[in-house]
Amino acid sequence: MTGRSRRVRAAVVVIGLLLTAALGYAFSNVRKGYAPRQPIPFSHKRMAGAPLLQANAAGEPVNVGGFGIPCVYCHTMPYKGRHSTLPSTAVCMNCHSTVGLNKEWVLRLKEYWDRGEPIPWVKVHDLPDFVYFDHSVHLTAKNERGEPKLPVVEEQGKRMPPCQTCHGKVDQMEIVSVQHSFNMQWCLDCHRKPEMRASTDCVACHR
Amino acid sequence: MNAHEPTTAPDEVRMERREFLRLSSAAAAAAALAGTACQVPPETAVPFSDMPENLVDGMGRARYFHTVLDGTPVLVRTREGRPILVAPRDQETSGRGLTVRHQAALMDLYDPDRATGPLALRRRPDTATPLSWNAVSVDVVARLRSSGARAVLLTGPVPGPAVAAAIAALRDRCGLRHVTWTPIAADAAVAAWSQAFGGPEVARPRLAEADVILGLGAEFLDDPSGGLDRDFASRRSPDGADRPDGRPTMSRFVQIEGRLSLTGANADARIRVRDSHLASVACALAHELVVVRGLGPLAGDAAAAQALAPFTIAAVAAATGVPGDALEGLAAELQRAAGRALVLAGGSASSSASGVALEAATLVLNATLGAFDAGLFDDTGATVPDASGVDGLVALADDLRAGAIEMLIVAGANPVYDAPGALPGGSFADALAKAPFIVSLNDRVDETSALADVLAPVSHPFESWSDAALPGGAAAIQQPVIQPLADTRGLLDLLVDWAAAFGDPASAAAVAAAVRPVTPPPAATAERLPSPSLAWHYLRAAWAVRLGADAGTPAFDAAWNQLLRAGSWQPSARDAGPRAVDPKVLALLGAAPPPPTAPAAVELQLYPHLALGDGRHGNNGWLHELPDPVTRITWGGALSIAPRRFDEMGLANGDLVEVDTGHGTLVAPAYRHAGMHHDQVALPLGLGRTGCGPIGANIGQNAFPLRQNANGRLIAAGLPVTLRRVDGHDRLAIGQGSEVLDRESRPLVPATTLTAFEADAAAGTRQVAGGASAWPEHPYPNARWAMAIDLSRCTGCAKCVVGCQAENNIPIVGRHGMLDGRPMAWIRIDRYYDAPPRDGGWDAAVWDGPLEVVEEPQALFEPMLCQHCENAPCETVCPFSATMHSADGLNQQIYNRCVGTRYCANNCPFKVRRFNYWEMSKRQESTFFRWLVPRIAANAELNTRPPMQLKNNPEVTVRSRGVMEKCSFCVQRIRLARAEAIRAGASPDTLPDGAVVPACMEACSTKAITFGDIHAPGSRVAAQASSPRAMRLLESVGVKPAISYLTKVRNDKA
Amino acid sequence: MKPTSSTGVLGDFYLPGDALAAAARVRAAGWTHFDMLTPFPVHGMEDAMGQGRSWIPWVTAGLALFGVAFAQLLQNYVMVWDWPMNFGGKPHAAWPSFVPITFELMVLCAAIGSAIVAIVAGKRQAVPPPPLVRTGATVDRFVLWISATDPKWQAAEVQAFVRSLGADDVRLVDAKGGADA
Amino acid sequence: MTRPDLSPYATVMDDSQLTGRPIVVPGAGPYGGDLELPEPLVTGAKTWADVDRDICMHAEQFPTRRWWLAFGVALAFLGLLGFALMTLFYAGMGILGVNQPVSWGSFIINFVFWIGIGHAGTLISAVLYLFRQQWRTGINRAAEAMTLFAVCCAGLFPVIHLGRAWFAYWLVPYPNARGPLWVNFNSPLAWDLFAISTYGLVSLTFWYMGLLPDLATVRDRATHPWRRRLYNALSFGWTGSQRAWRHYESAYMVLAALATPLVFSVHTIVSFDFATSVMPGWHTTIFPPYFVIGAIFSGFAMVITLMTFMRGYFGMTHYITLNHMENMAKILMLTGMLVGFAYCTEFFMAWYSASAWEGFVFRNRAFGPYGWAYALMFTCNAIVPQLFWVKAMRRNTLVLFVVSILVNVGMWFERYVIVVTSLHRDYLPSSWGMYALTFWDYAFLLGSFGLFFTLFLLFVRVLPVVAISEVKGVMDPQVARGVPRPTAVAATVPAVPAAAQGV
Repeated sequence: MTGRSRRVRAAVVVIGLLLTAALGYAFSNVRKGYAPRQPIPFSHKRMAGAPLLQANAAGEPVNVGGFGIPCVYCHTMPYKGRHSTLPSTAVCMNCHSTVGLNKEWVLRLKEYWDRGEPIPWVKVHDLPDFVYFDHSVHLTAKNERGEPKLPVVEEQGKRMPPCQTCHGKVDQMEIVSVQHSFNMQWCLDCHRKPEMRASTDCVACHR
Repeated sequence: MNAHEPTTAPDEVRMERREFLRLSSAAAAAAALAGTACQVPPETAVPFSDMPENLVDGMGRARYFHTVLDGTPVLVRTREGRPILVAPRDQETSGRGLTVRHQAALMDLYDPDRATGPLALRRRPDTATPLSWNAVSVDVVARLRSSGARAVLLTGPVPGPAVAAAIAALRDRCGLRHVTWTPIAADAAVAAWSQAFGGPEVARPRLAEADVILGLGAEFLDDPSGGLDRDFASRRSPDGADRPDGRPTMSRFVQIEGRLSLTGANADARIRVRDSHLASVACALAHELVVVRGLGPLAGDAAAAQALAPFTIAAVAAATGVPGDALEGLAAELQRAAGRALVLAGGSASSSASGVALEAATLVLNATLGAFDAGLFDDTGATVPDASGVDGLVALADDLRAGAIEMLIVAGANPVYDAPGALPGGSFADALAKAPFIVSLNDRVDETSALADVLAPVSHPFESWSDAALPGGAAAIQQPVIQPLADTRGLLDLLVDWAAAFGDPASAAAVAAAVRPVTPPPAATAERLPSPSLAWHYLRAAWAVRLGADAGTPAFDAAWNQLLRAGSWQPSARDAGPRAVDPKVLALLGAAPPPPTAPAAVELQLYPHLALGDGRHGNNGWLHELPDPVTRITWGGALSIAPRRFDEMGLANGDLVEVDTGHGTLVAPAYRHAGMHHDQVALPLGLGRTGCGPIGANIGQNAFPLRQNANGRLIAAGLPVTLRRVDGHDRLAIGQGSEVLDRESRPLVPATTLTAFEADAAAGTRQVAGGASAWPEHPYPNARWAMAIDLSRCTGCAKCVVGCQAENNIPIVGRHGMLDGRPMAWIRIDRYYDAPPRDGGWDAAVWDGPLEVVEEPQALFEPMLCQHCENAPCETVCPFSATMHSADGLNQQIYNRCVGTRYCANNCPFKVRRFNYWEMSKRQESTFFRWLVPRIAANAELNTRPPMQLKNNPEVTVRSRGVMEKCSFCVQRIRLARAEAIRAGASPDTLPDGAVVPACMEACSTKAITFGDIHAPGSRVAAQASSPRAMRLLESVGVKPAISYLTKVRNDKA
Repeated sequence: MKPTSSTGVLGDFYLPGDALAAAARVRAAGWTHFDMLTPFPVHGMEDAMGQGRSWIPWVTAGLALFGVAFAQLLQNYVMVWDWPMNFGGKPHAAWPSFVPITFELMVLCAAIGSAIVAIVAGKRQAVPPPPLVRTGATVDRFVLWISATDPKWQAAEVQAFVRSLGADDVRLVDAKGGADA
Repeated sequence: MTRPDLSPYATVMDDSQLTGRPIVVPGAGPYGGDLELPEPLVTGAKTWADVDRDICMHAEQFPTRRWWLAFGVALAFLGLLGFALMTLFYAGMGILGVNQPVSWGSFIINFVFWIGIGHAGTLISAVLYLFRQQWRTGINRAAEAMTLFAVCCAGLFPVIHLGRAWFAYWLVPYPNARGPLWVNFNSPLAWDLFAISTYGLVSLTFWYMGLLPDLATVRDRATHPWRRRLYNALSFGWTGSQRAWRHYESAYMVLAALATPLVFSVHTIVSFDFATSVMPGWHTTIFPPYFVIGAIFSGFAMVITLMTFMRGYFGMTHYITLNHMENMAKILMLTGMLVGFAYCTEFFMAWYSASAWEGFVFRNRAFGPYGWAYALMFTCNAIVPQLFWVKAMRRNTLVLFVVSILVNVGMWFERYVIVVTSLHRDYLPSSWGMYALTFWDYAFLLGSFGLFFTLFLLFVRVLPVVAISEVKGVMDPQVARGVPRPTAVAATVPAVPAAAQGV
């Protein structure tokens, strides 16, 4: 066997292994980084992000950051129900019936509202149908000391619900994307922590 | 974009747009990349445009509503506006109970074969064209106006006071004639009670108070709509552990009947007497008690002595073949229990020619035994049974033929299907053809609607407002639990709408209130649209009187809302004074015919199918697929023949036999029915529909035409028939393998007699012990779920089966699926006939139905579901780790991991695992394979047609093909209870007893099923599991089930 | 012609006994880079050629031990350490359940490994093999091969020596595979 | 010592002259008595070169019409299998006869049947090799090929009998993103995966090891350069070097020694599928030996079927002689009696255990609704092979052929009896039921035969069907030698020097 063919063979093997690894990675992390296009390019950064005042040309302070709307203003149910729920259009219209009517996307929102049509948002964090995830138990579960198992995030003096643990810093995202692999391994990484004392029974999620 | 908006966007917007485009293209690229890596297709999440205020808390949670269905108050669980379960109310005191038809009502609601809107049928359903409701109403009102008294409204039993009032208003205003037609009526009881007490009200027996119950063909367990099964079971407590007072109490129930009914199968003793002899036997007991033993108020009454004279025990015994000493013993037992004994009739046997005499003799017996004086009958629970005879229908047919009817409105009646075949002058269908104009208000193009000109489909009760009368003058509101799925209207809405057109003030007020615009109506709809809440306004006005407050006042609103939350309204208690039997009732005894002279004659009993009843819900797959608790036949019925006669005729189950009543014949598959009287055969009613839709069409035979019209009564029992074997075979889809169990060889059902039980509380639970385990046990530090099933309380009614089917999204497999041996039900009621072991041999097991066992069978019912064994054999053998034990003792089955080796099903000693042999939840489209494998299309028709999917419980995964499934102990309810505990800040591992109620336990009206955590404080299931009556099956195999069966104790103390 | 590793002399025998005797004499004559190509294994040949027993069984034993260890580690890791689950009430380390797979993996590793090692060992000899010429050794000849790499190599001398052993059709072959008699 | 007169060898030209008894050479014994020589394993006075030609011929010439005919029939059945597979994957398990109590049906029966068939090849190769049964050389190659193809057929069924066969790979314990969620090593099906794949791979290795020298033979006979290159690559450049033979023989012996317990383990583990369950009729310790002996039995029957076929179709009578057939008949009879003994033992144990469940199952087996299957099984497997007490029957190829077919019918029904009768009436009489094959069950059974014969016919077209080098080794060199010269050369070769010995 010549050295050249040896190298070719070695290259084939290495490429094969890499391909396998890449495929394996792709399959295991199909959800991570998923950032679908939405019917309205709602910016969480603008709406939920921290305010940032800057002077405009006229020297007036203008908020170029976000409006700091808390998550649960729109996603109302995480502490009470299984779903965190998407806001109905009416929630958007609380402000946007008067605000931002010079913006194209707000007008599109208003069109939906006027037609009485719901907005067909594309699910970003989309678990398979056979997974029964309950937001409320994750947010309200307490450890032996009576503290929430998922810690409250303290940021800029504000106590934020621990949404970030799974969803990442949505308030800094222009377009929401999936920050974690959201596969079973990732769920179990937390459930298996001794201090979580969470169930690793199959029926905890599958039934 | 509006014209006055700036056409050039400000910088900021353009920046945003550029940013967005950049990011969205990146996102698209990412999505495409992810797509190549098998990303599931994007799913949309559609929120409300404007969420209704009351749903803010309700997303993803079940909401419960009280309503009423077929005269029984029910609790309906809904999710996101869809009813997904029908359950009994917590403490049902209305004197009504659920039947399997209530449990299965979802399948009627989501029946894809209901009409989706008004149709112009013109008696040619194949060329039907849609109509608008406006056109229908205009047409009907115009015709009502012109026809006057020549218009007829033919209804089934009137469901409630509001509908009755609306019909009355219509009748009064336009002269409409109202005819009711009840296919299966309790006319004999009404006749006897009217004669005895001067009124048609039939008091409700207090089974819970009676120590001895004698059933004369009684069928109160076959039809539990009267709620008598609860009362009966409350007295089946040999150890008293489940009673508040803790005192053991066992009633004794003796049944005399010709066909082994579910009621008879639960009797402590049973005497076989053919239907036409029942009245004689009842009279013989009356003779013995009144004349011979001089008991009761009629003792010494000359008229009584004369009326009862022919019925000496000796004479009756000679004529009927019943052993005289058995009757004497029974009479003595009744005498001993006088004041504590009840005699019940009212079953199918009461529809025999001598049925009135039977009911009368029953009254005489009850009076003699002092049942009325002792308060064993409850007038606060009295009902007026539906008893409209056949006369109204006969007169209607005559008028139709005579051309005296211009317009016929049919609402909730289907006489073309269920009228007797031999009306004077021809069949009812022929008479209908003479009617110039027929409007059908039935919900589909059924047998009668097919002959109509217009079909104006009414909504399902779950879709419309109405009310219903309950026993004892109580009433309940029927409130809709879902918007109409199609363009249908409630019956009350229609009647009020039409009555308003004729100026009925109450109706007109309702219409006025309904059309008062709340919001401006859309301009596009020009026609007058009565609001769907028309009936609501009418009902509120009507109920304002009953609730004693003016409609529209806040007090009324509060009372009304309270009523909706409670579900029913109870009048102030009426005085239930003792009744005195009018001796005039003795005259009815004379109607008892002399015992037939030809002893070889065979007589036919037509009995309502246990699941399907009178066949109204003929397209309900759950009801068809429910095995009859006694015969275990699904998807059809059979001619029940006594075992000895069956063997003499050389038949096998399914061989075709022709029944000839003299004026009608019917060919049906034969069935070897244990416990039948030798000279009696029986056929179920309610089958053989042709117009109900493809699910139930042509399943079984329609036996209604065999009934005979005799003096206004429909005779459905004691019909003399001749049997003839004909060529052919029609396989019976029997949902059980062998039916005889020799408990000595196979100790699978704990059962004993009261005598033995009192001597030894563990009697009947003996089995071979298992060996020691090689392994240590797994610890269960927290909750450990378990179940106890009290076989003494279980009547085998099978409501748990349907409740489970609804809760757990279990598909229907159809007749072909049952014949293939692939049932899907997670819980089944095994019915065995108890057999003594055979002598000798190394295999003495008895299983093949020997005559000595099945002629006088002792039935045992055993609900069989996943036993959640501690050492589950199924778990060990699954290579994919798709089934294993949870930390709280559940045998988990994970569908998304299951690959379908079916090894677990093989290795399950209880055979409770169910495999999805077909795709049941999705339609498969390939034309070629649908042709090649016709069952693909058949299964799709049974399970996948919209809107059937709406019945699915979102808490339970819908299984795909190739996946094993089984009872999960309703793990979804356990997990919801745990989630509730976590939200409330409590520990999910220590739920209080009773926090979790699985669907079967919820459906069980006799409280035979107890479920809970055996580690919970005060756990009822732990107490039951440690009772000496408890038996865990197959101890010798060492599987250690989590389900304990409590001994069935048969009261043998005469 | 310059001897290369593929150069050597071939000589045919017609009976296994002759080949055995010839091999013994070649070895006795002090040749080391020689081989005998035979259509079937000749009993006693490794003795005649002075090769001794094959060491393959030791390889087999080692691979078998590896198989056992791998199977035990795999099963215990999966069932006991990584995610212990309760299957039918059995303990996590239900050792009888691990026996079949342990045995199978032992056989698998030992058998496949031994076969591969044997084939590779057969190919990688200290003695360079003859070039692929139609030696007849796969038909009915027992062919003696003396490689040019042998320290005693002298082409003409070798051929004479081989003829002296009674070999027929003695020929010199070179790297091109051509026979040069 | 003088060489015995071997002329009787030369007279044995074909089958009809074989007697199945030793050739007696009067007075040729070392002390003047009669010398009993075994009859030759190869008849027809073949030389080694003849062997090459006779055997390689089939792989070299254009296929005969008869081959095409057989291949066409086999392909048709293979097509049926493909069609049935498409239907199965589209429609689901429902097309088969499996149902509620009998959740395993024809697929598992076929699986056990084919695995059983697959036992004879490796058994012949390994066990008979270890026992120095030289007659194995005539049949071992085809028998091993049969093993492989039978294992292919067998391996197909457990996969397609899964409800969701596309997830079958989850059975492999590979690291994954589900936790990782592994497999359950308690399950006999997990053991099966390892047992069958090990058996398949080891059998393949064993077979391929045996093929190496023969592939070189085919290479050396090849005329086309590409064919030569192909077979050279396949034979890993085999030269026949003694230095390669040395390791080869050692490895072959090791493989035989490993394959022998493997053969026994595989069907033992397959029997665990049943024996570790709790079903009466399955849960029995007799199953491992019972299954193994049944497998050998059915495997030998299939070998007899195929060898009859090869003798008739491919004219292999000189290599697969009546003596071979008779030997196999003897094994068939022996294993048949052992199987019959197992059947009787089962009944004894059912009675002796005094377990009501067990007793019922066995009574039901023999006298219940599937009594016909039991009778068929017992007749074909335990009674029919008794014919072979008569030597004439053992040497009658027609009888052998018919009996071998009957035995395999009987062995298929043995698995039918085991799988179906135990399941259809188990503990709870309420869940008893019946089982019947559907059209699709038959399609898969016949289709698996199509797959088997397609593979086998392809095998006889491209590879030497008899182990050439091994056959050569058992032929008398004096008869088979390449050049018909007297042994003078050998005689003139001086004796081996003592110094070269004993090293």
